[in-house]
Amino acid sequence: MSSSDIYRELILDYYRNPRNFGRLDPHDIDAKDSNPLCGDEIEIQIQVSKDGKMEEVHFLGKGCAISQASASMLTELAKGKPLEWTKDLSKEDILKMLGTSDLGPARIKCALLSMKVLKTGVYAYLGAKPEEATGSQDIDH
Amino acid sequence: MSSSDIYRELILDYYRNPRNFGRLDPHDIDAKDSNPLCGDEIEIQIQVSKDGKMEEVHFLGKGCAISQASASMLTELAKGKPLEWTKDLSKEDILKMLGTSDLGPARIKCALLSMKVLKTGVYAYLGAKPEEATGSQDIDH
Amino acid sequence: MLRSESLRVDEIRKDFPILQREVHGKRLVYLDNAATTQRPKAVIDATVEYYSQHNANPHRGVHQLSLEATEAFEGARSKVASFINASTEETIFTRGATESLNLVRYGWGNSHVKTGDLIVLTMMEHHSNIVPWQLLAKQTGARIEFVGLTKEGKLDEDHFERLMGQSPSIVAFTHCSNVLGTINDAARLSARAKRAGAITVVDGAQSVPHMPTDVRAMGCDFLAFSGHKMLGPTGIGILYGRRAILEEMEPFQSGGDMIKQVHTTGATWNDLPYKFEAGTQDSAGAVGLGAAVDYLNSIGMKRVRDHEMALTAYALEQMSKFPGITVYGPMNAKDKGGVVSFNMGDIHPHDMASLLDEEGVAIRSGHHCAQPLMELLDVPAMSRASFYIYNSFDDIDALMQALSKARNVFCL
Amino acid sequence: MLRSESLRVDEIRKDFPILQREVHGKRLVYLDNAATTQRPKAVIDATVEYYSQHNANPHRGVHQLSLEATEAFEGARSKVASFINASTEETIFTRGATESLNLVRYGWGNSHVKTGDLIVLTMMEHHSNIVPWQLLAKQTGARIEFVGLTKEGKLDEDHFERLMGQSPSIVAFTHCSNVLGTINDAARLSARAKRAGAITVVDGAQSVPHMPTDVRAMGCDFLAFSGHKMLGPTGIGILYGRRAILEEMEPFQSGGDMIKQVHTTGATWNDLPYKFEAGTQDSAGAVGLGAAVDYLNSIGMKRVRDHEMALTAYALEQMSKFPGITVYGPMNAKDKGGVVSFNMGDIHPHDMASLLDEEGVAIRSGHHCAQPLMELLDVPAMSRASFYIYNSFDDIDALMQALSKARNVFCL
Ligand SMILES: Cc1ncc(COP(=O)(O)O)c(C=O)c1O
Ligand SMILES: Cc1ncc(COP(=O)(O)O)c(C=O)c1O
Repeated sequence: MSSSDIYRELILDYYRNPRNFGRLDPHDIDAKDSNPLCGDEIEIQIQVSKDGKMEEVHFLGKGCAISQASASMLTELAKGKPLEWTKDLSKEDILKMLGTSDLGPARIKCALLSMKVLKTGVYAYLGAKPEEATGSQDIDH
Repeated sequence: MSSSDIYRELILDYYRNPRNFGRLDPHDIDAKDSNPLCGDEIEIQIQVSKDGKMEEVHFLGKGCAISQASASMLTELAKGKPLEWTKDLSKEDILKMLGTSDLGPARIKCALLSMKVLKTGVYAYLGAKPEEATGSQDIDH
Repeated sequence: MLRSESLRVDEIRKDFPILQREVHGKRLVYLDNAATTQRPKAVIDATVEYYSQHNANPHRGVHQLSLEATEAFEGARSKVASFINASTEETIFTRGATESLNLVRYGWGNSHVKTGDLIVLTMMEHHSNIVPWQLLAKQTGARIEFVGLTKEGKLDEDHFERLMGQSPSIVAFTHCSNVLGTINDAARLSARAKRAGAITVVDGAQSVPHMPTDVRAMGCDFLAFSGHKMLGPTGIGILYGRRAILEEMEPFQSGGDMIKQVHTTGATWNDLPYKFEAGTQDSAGAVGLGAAVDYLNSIGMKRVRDHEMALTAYALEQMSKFPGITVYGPMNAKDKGGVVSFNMGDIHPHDMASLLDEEGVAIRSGHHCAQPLMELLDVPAMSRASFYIYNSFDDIDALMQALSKARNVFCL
Repeated sequence: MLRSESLRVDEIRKDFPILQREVHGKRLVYLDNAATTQRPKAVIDATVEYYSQHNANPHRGVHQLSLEATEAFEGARSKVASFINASTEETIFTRGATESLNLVRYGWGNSHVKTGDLIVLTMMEHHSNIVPWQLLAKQTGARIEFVGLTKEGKLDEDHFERLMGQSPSIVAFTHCSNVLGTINDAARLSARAKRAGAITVVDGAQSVPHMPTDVRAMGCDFLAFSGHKMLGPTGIGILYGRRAILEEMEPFQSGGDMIKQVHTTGATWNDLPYKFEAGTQDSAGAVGLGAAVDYLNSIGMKRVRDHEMALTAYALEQMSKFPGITVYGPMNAKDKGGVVSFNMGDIHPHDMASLLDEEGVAIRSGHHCAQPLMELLDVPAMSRASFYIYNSFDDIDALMQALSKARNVFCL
């Protein structure tokens, strides 16, 4: 797939009109990371319900269209799901969410940054170490 | 000329039985230098006569056969000559003295070290700067 | 605008194997030359020949290969020295501009800079000409001031002048900015800094490859540059240093080849330039750099500069006609090297680089190792196109076409 | 003695273009491998291919070439890391063993060593593993002790043990001497030094190219080696460092690529290993080293070691039968690398090297960057023959024949 196809209206729309953007107060989970090579930054804040569901999921950040749209879509996807749901979340899920099958080594990190942040936050909340739980090199930068 | 030809009996003889080897006391001129790449060291001491002749010329040193034989031969050649004689001394004279026409870049420095020391000492004695007087890159290491 | 090329780009392009390849089925339009340039066949061949025929350690061996290697290595040094009008004793091989600057930090800075001393930098420096001085300042208690920029992206001369009034001990500045392209008047700044009592460190990484260089005319104490930005191999660079200052300096790295004698109790140093070249030399790198210098000389640095100036003028003209593009730095090609940094609408440079790549156009996106400048200009990142001898007006047309496409994709 | 080659030297020799050339009309017999090795076609080709197809700056670019360059560069790092059983984060590219050792001096030594601290070296170290520590000692007020040698040229274990009792802060030693060939038991020495509370710095310049290496089994904190001594390009080397210790270390050189963020007020560092790799990477050098590792792996390091051991045993045997030759170092090939240093009668090594060169035999003469060892053994210089995978029993026969000729010329 050519990279211009990635910027289908959908992604551009999320880039320009990000859903769930901005601080979420109060929150139970707050995690943040950046991609040092390109400067993309993502912070995710979550309100957790009594029964362990992600009731509200917000993000803040700056960076390229792919990182920002991907973060925004992910907040929508995660909202209402149980915390455990993040454990099974994979690179493939993110690509599917973005409506693409491949992004190439340069841009895949942009797309996966928000997943990495989400997992880091949720695992920390659950008291597990993120490294053990994710087990995948792909989400590292 | 092949390098084994250089080690004709003559050079070997001077290497093993160096003429004018050892300290010369008293002396009017004393100069010393070394070739940092191979470690050859030559020191030359000279007694100067009233009329500006090199009455006695001795050397000390250690190193390869070529550097040591060349130094020994040079002391013989210089003995009795006026100080000015060293000014005209050239690379060609040294090669002739050694009985060879060429030594190649690696060994020519060994052969010329004693000439460099001699010139340095004599020029210092005459109050001139060695760089100006020699004017040749060949004698530098 | 006249599209007159002062170089025969078609001929030159034939010398560069990589320019024959395609990217995503498109002709490669390589516009990332400020990051690294490509290598002509002459440089590649020189490396191959060195390894296939002469490879050995220079300087120490008596055997034939070692003599040939010494000749090749020192021959390369002579070429580079003449290229910048320096002597061979003043021409030190390093791994690149970054190591050259670190050599000055450690070799001169550690033993000369004291608490309260002033180090003057500029807001357009590359990280390699910032961080070594920050670490030196931290270690010694010196302070750093950054000369500001004008709106146009040139050095704020008044600010520079005011700082010179404070008698800095080091003034380090780039000859040509890798982001704005701004060319600083290195001779004038050096002379002024000298009068103020400072040593002058010029970062020539973006100037030496692109214009005639004369360290005597420049009058600086140090000049740093990299081989890979001037057609040479990766991993080799140069520090020029004025002889008098090199002689009084301490070595930086130490070990084999930079010593005269080593005892268990201490060591003495070799002559210049060897005192600063510890360890086995990168002889193949030096030989490749020598071949690059030959290649550039065969073109002529004056013509290299003229060619890049023509390309830059054309690019600036095209970009200023293009809606939504912001160009950073001087808008007159005479004032800048062949570097054009820009942004377009809300397209993040990272996305921009991807979109152009798809068209075969290679540019750089990001902070360009100049984060303080990004902060000053209040942009997180920029796209940058940068030119060299093998670029043509067609390449700039290809860039502009790719930019049109990007605008369409982003519906600007 | 059985002349059984564990390698197919004839086949291997075909891979090395330079071994096809003649010197003074004779077949080149290259026995200066401890200085630098030659390059197989695979290494030369990898360099050519990199420059002709993929050259760009790794890491920062988004465009296709930059991605390919990143893959090539990091791919090479992975190869080197597995070669020594390290992780990629612990495998730092440097310019060579000398820079690797200087990195430890500056990066660890400057911030950890204090007045009165003890640094332990050995009498068989190369200048590159002496001078950096002497400068560190001078700067910090630390003191240095050199472990002595036995008559056989092995480490004086009692002396080592006594020095360990003094709780040194650094113990730096060579894994294999470049003069005597002596192989030190790096694992045992490292373990002992650790118990004494020291960090351990192993100079692997002469061991990594010649035998299987496992940094975990070795248990050292640092291991330094050079690419050019293991079929790789000039100008590239490696510092292995244990992760925990690298993490707490200060950077050595600073500038582009080793930072996370730079502000006018200061900077933060990049992750491992990048924190220690300032400036544009020597990507072509890394790629060439990766190809060299592939080549060595295709032979197998165990077989490399066996082959060299067989050659060394044969050379030692021949030399001990030869009247007038003094060999330095252990006389059992099991105890040493493929390095045989010797002198013959009153022939100065410099003359010896010339005479052998005339027969096409390339050896090294001089102090071998080990002047303290020369002083200890009370010889001004030595001749040295050193072997690698492309050397055969015939090469040693050629050496012995050339030695006979030298003896005749000098009428011994
Ligand atoms: C034992 C030893 N250590 C260190 C070095 C230094 O290696 P390099 O000159 O490649 O930095 C060498 C080689 O010269 C060596 O033989
Ligand atoms: C202006 C400037 N200075 C210094 C450098 C550092 O050069 P290198 O990375 O080759 O050491 C660069 C290039 O990256 C540069 O553009």
